[in-house]
Amino acid sequence: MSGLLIVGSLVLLALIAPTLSRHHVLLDPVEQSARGLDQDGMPLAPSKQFLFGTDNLGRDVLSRVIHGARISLSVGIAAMATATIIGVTVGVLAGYYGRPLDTLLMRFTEITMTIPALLLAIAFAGLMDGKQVHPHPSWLPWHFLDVTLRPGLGSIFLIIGFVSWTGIVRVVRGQVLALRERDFIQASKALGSSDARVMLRHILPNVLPTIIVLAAMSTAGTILLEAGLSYLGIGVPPPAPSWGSLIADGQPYFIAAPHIVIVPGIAIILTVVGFNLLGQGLQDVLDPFQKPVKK
Amino acid sequence: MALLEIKNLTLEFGSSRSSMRAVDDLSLEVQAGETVCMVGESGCGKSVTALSIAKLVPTPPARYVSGQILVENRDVLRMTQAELRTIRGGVVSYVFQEPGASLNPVFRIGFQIKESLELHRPAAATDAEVVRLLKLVGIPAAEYRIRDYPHQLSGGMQQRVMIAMALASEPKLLVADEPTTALDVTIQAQILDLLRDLKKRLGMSILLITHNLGIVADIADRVAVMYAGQIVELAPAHALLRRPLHPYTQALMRSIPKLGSDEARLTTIPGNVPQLGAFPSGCRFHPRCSKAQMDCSENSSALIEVETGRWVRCAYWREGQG
Amino acid sequence: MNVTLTRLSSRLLWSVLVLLGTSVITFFVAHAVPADPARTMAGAKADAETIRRIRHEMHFDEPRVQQYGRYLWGLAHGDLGKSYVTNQRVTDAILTRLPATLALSTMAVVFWMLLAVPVGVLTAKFRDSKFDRTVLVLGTIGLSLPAFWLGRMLQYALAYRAGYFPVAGFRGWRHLLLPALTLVILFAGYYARLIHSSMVEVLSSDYVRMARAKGLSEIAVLFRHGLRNALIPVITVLGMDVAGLLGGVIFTENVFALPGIGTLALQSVFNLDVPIIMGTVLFSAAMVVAANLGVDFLYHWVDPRVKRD
Amino acid sequence: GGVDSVAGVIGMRDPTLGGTLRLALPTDVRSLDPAIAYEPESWPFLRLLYHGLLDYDEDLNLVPWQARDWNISPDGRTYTFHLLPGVRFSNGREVRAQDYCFTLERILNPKTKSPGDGFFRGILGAKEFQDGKAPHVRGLRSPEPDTLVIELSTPDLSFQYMMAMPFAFVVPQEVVELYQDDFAQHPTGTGPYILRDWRRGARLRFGRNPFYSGREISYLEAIEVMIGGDETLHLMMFERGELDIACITPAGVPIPDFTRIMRNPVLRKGLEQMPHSATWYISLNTELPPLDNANVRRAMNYATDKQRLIRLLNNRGIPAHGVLPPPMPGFNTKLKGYDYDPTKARQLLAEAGYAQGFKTAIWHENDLASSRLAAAIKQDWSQVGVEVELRPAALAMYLEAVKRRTNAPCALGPWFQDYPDPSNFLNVLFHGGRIVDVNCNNRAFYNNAKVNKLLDEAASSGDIERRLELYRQAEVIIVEEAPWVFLFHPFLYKLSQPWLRGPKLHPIWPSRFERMWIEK
Amino acid sequence: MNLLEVRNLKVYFPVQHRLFRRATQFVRAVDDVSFIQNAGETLGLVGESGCGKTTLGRSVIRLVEPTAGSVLFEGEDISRLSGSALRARRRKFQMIFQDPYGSLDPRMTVEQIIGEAIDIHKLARNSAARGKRIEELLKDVGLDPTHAQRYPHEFSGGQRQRIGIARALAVEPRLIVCDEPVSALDVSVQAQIINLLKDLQRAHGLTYLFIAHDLAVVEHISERIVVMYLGKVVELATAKAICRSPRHPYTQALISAVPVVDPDAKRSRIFLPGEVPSPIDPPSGCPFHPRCPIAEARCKTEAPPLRELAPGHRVACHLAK
Ligand SMILES: Nc1ncnc2c1ncn2[C@@H]1O[C@H](COP(=O)(O)OP(=O)(O)OP(=O)(O)O)[C@@H](O)[C@H]1O
Ligand SMILES: Nc1ncnc2c1ncn2[C@@H]1O[C@H](COP(=O)(O)OP(=O)(O)OP(=O)(O)O)[C@@H](O)[C@H]1O
Ligand SMILES: [Mg+2]
Ligand SMILES: [Mg+2]
Repeated sequence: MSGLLIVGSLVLLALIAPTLSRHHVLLDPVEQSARGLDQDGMPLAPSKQFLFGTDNLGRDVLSRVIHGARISLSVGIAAMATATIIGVTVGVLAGYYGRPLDTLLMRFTEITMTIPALLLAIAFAGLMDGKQVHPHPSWLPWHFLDVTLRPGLGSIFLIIGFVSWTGIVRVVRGQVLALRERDFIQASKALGSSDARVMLRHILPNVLPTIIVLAAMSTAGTILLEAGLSYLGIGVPPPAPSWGSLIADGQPYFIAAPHIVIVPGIAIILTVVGFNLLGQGLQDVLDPFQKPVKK
Repeated sequence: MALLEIKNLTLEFGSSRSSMRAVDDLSLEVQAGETVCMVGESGCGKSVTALSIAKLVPTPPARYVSGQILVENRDVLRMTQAELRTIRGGVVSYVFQEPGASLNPVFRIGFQIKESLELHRPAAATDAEVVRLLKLVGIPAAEYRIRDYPHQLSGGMQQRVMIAMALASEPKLLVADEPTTALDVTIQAQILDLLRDLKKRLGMSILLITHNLGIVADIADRVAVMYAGQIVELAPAHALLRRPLHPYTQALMRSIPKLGSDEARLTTIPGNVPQLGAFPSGCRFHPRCSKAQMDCSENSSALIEVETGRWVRCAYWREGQG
Repeated sequence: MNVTLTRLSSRLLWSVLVLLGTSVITFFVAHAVPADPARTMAGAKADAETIRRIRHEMHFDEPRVQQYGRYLWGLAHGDLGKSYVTNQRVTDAILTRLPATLALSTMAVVFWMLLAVPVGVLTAKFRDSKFDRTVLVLGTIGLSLPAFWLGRMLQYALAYRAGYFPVAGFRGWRHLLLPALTLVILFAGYYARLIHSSMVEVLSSDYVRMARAKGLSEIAVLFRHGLRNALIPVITVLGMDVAGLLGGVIFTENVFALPGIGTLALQSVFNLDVPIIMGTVLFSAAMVVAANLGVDFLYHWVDPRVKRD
Repeated sequence: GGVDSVAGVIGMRDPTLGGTLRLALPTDVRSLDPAIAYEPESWPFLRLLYHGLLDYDEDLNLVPWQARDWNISPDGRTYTFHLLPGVRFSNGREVRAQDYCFTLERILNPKTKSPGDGFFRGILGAKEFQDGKAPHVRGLRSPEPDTLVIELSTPDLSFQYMMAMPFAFVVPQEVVELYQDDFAQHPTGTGPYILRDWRRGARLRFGRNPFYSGREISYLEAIEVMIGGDETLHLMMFERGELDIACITPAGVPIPDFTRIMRNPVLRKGLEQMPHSATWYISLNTELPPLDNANVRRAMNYATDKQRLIRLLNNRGIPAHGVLPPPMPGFNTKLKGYDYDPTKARQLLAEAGYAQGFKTAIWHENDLASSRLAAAIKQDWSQVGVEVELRPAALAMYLEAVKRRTNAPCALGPWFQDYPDPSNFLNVLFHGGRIVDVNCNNRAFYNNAKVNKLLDEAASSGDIERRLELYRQAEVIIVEEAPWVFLFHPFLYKLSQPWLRGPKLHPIWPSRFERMWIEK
Repeated sequence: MNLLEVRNLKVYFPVQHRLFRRATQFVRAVDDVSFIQNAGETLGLVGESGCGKTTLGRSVIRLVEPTAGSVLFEGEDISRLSGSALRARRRKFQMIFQDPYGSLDPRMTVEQIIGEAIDIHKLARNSAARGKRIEELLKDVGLDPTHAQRYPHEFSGGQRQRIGIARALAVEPRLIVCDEPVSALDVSVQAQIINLLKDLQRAHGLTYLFIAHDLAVVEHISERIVVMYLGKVVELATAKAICRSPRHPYTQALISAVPVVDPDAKRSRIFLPGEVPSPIDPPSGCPFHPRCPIAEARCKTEAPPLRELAPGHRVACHLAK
């Protein structure tokens, strides 16, 4: 399980990053050090002092990449969670109830699939602009429920989650369709189980391995998507060092100072490979159990 | 000289460290023109043995540990890929249990039969020959059927196509692995009739695998009863069904309900079929055997010829015999 | 035949509904963005008076629903409108961008399938061998690469530094090689994997055993009897991916400055050029819908079982 | 005159005819219709296709172009132009003064949706025409076929500059009416080139105009523009010899590669530089506390290390002490502005009652330069206790946010001149009378009665020197009141291949492709 | 008293789903089937593959919605019930499935599987009672109660079928539909399960609707047998009558085709030409006529009614005597 190893150590690194900075093992990821730029305002190449060099504002690339793990991983995982929750709910309902709900939900999924993440991201970023949302009837004085929408991490993972769930639906629905016909579901119905019980006690546990695998894989996808959005300038707002925004900031420099782009790029690849391997590993671990034993 | 001679075949699955012996020291002969049946419960190694004849068991995961499989006196297990291809289809043809799964769904049946012809009788690879074969196995309107895809045929028809395909290469030995298990009784009867008829007309040998003793009674010349990777009894069919000698064969025959009989209760064999790799020591049947003696758990008995042509793997076969 | 026709018409009807739904959501999402298309038209420096006049001219001061109705009316007459920014007809805008995207997608798909098919089949045949594991790792890395990053790296190393390829632009097929290579690296491993797992299943099927039992050579067994069946599940994924590519290869086109649908879509979003946004989204939605239909028909062709039911 | 301009050309040998100029643009030009195109990127291409009555010489003086001569009435309200004879459109028809009337009226016509109508609203009767109350603009007349008379509603000396803007480039009525909305696809003008091929979003090709009859000779056979890709990409193509000019944006060379090019002797030879008529600033919304307090605004100015900002841009600019950029007439060398002095800033904040600092947000466009500057400013301000939230946004949303009243506290950005007159900065950006609730160019929402009065007076003054003096006075007050953080004036750059020759950089017309040639 | 009465039951499955139109083609899986079953009786159900046995069995216990007709259970028409009323009734009728591998949730322990039945109908007062009941049930079906925490895949096929039986028994049903409960099992295990089912019937007074394609098995366990062909009942009589003196030509062919172990038995097989026709487009008249060795002209047009030829012996054939 090399995937687990990679992901585990990355998570660990992300968790201890602030501590490392506090103890000056790492530099401050947002400090624009005056020594971090040369006379002409150019970033420094890797050296003893700055192991991976500095970025265009004279910030230590190593610290930014390690601190970036916090953001990229949390965006990736939070978005994955959002996507998984929506995807699994829709997939299970569509698969279990079949037509006509299935048709309705699947068309809705198709529609969502065709709306570009980019547009949603931009629209969300705009909508998140300090608007107050009152998720309660206006005649109830429940102001503790009020949320002020702010651009930032929250909206990013919502967006990414919202565009990523469609892939999950297809797989989950397919599995549920197959499961629905299995005799143990019929048996449970014959015993008098309600639909909710069948879905929660039988369907869900049986698609769980698939969900876990999908979740690992889609975390990889969401991390890439965050990087992509940041690359296009609509990701995590600065100066928070997400990997995508590191590449975005650095990519004009990739002739002059390629290390700014290469280092976070490798971090992304490592993480995504990690999650993909984790997914594949999980598939191998969870799958044999899932397959009905050959007759 | 036997057409097929399996000598002390031993086959294992899994790595050499955690090996599971699926076939253990199995010897069997099939003479030209003879029908031999292999019976036994699920997982006892029938299919693996049958597939070994043309070395069709994938290695890995399987490993041939020892033994020889002589087809026309040549050892299949030592053949090159090219030599094997002449045996496969050329000498030994197969008919498998599930005709629906054994026909390639994306090719027309005519093409699939012709493919066989091209490999083994290139001169005869014509539509006319395909039609002849289909007619031979009793498919009506064969001229039109050759353009059908497998899914357009019913199970019984598919099985006939499989048989036609197997016959296309004019094999000397037809290996039929549970060819009727997936079919209805009425269709099953048709297929068995067909096999018997073909054997008579074409003079080939048949190795038929089944767990239905009724089929054995119907078609077999000789029977091999398998239990847990071993042959426990080998005898002419008539004799065996009349007077089974091995306790397992006896129990098996008793546990089958017979049409029109008045038994209130079936006799059962206690316990379960042992899992592959978890065979009991000594005689593999002893935990379930009603006649087991103290030493059955220690001494594995050999297959002994108790009468001419009758072999039994039980030291106490004589007990309880009338 | 009749059945196919009714099926087709019902599919088309659904497709139209999907496109309609897409258009509603896109329209309102695009308009939810807090920015004024009139200013996009007027430019950064125009004064309030100019913008007010443009708003009025363009009916931006009408209620949203009415604007959507106007859009639909045009749509029903085959008029997708004109770009707010360039005043180009949306249809023309898409059609002029299509060749680049089409050429790139075709080239990439052909190359990656040419690579993935043999690799997938052979890894399935030699499962768990060193070769198989290497391919798995390489494929995983391939699909883990951020497209824009990979594109930039290839561009830097192979075009800018080594000069093997033109750096960017679209003046001939040579300009497509590097972008196509980017896509091939991203996709080939994934497809090899897909074909691998589908092939593994096929190889354990009874009809492959039957093909071997007939005495067919291993090549014939793998590629004639195995591959065609193994490709059946791959078709769906491929269909969706091709649709996705045709809908715009945003990052790759962007990196290599290819004038394709992706760059058009990207720019339209940044410019809030609603007609083009709508156009490109509807186009890619149409691609998805068409791919679904195409996959259906391809299924029929590859898998005769589908024909009956 | 046109012939003079050749004197401004760098080059030792005689210009050679022929050759293709290869350029690249990040995004397609919006339009090739002079009434519509209002981006610095499309203007050089408009110049290829169209010409107008007036042009600038190398010293930013207005000179007749396709006019024989021109004069302004003493009251500064009536402009009279006499056209050069024999000037033809690319469809072969000769230009008449009536064409200019049509051209200007077209801009004012709401149907045209020209973003430049604001520049011409000063023409007599423009408002009535725009409101649909008059069929024609009263102030536009052509008493003779070669005479154009423009009457303004109030005296305005700066109107001459409008006539030099591309909006006023002449277009033929019959072609416009033929193609209407699609005129941009069929540009027809009096410039030396015609549009050969325009694959939107992909490429743009210009060829020679057979009917061109202007005074300047153009040498290039064709101009080919690749569309797409960013500056870095274009630089790479340039270095591989795929382009003749690296980037035709004012920045000329992407920031990250500037140093590298400066350090490379070969590339450096092709680099030209000159001060740009532009100012980078942060507008401080004077209607939002605590920025309504002038001391706070001054403190923000003191807290900003402009030198460092310039260094972040590879020293490609000079610090701004006021609003107007150096090439601008009326530039005040005596302005001191605000030097970097965080102590003073802290002190001023304390005086204003913000010793603990405060929270604010800076909106900026999410391009490289802005992001870099914003990040640096955020750090600077945090030194004096001001905590900044950065709000990067795509252009459309950035504009929406910063041009809306009481919305964005601070906004970072540049202002480029449209024409070399202080009114283009001061009136547009600081006149309290121009404050509107949305789409307000006065982003500081700065409203000072005294300044307003000075600006009004200057605008309608018919005397050049007096105008400039009034503008100077206004600027002094503005700097004192600090509705902006004055950042810096950038430089213009152009990086071209050694074989490319042509006129020097120009603050208003940085690229004049029609006068370039390729030396073989 | 009869426990179950099936009246004119029809189950049609739509073949083609069309968008806004009602489906036009149907698989007539069960087509106008009626029979009565007494409490404590085992009714066998045989017929060729695809003739609608499973569908009939499932629609009797409302796992499949009947298209028409009614199912009276203890005199109450359960085909009209829905929602919680139906769910409450469900404990009275249960099912044992053919595939012992697929009918147990692979992610539940034996205790959870059997416990679910108890929980749904709240049949145990507390967890101790629940545990005790599970233990009891496991013992009843001949399993080791200490295996309660194991997962299905840890058991052999026969043992799994026992778990399925225990689950069905947990709710103390009166009727159990056994859908080919032994077809997937080894010959030797088959006998164990059949004996178990018989023992349980005796102990709990159960009623079985026993579906199988092995006539010998059905004959062994049933009192009466229903023979189906293409969704229709063609013969209904006591097990003895069906096996010794079948009257319908199809039943006769079926009996003759059963392979007999006795090598000396004389064979007189009735050969049935052709294949089972599609239930989508069943032949007109008597559905069996295309394969029937004795068919006459009227068989092609006239559907034969189910006639009572002898007391309790009903046959749907014009020519049967
Ligand atoms: N590819 C394989 N890998 C591992 N074990 C296998 C494989 N193929 C067969 N076996 C095992 O070998 C043993 C013999 O299998 P075989 O298929 O010969 O049984 P069989 O007698 O034909 O049973 P059935 O009646 O179910 O067909 C079984 O226990 C089976 O689990
Ligand atoms: N859910 C369904 N949708 C459509 N058709 C169905 C469905 N279930 C069963 N059928 C069809 O109804 C017919 C009867 O099926 P059923 O499973 O009841 O037969 P059976 O007698 O149980 O067959 P077998 O012996 O193979 O189990 C078949 O043609 C089958 O294809
Ligand atoms: Mg087998
Ligand atoms: Mg069934």
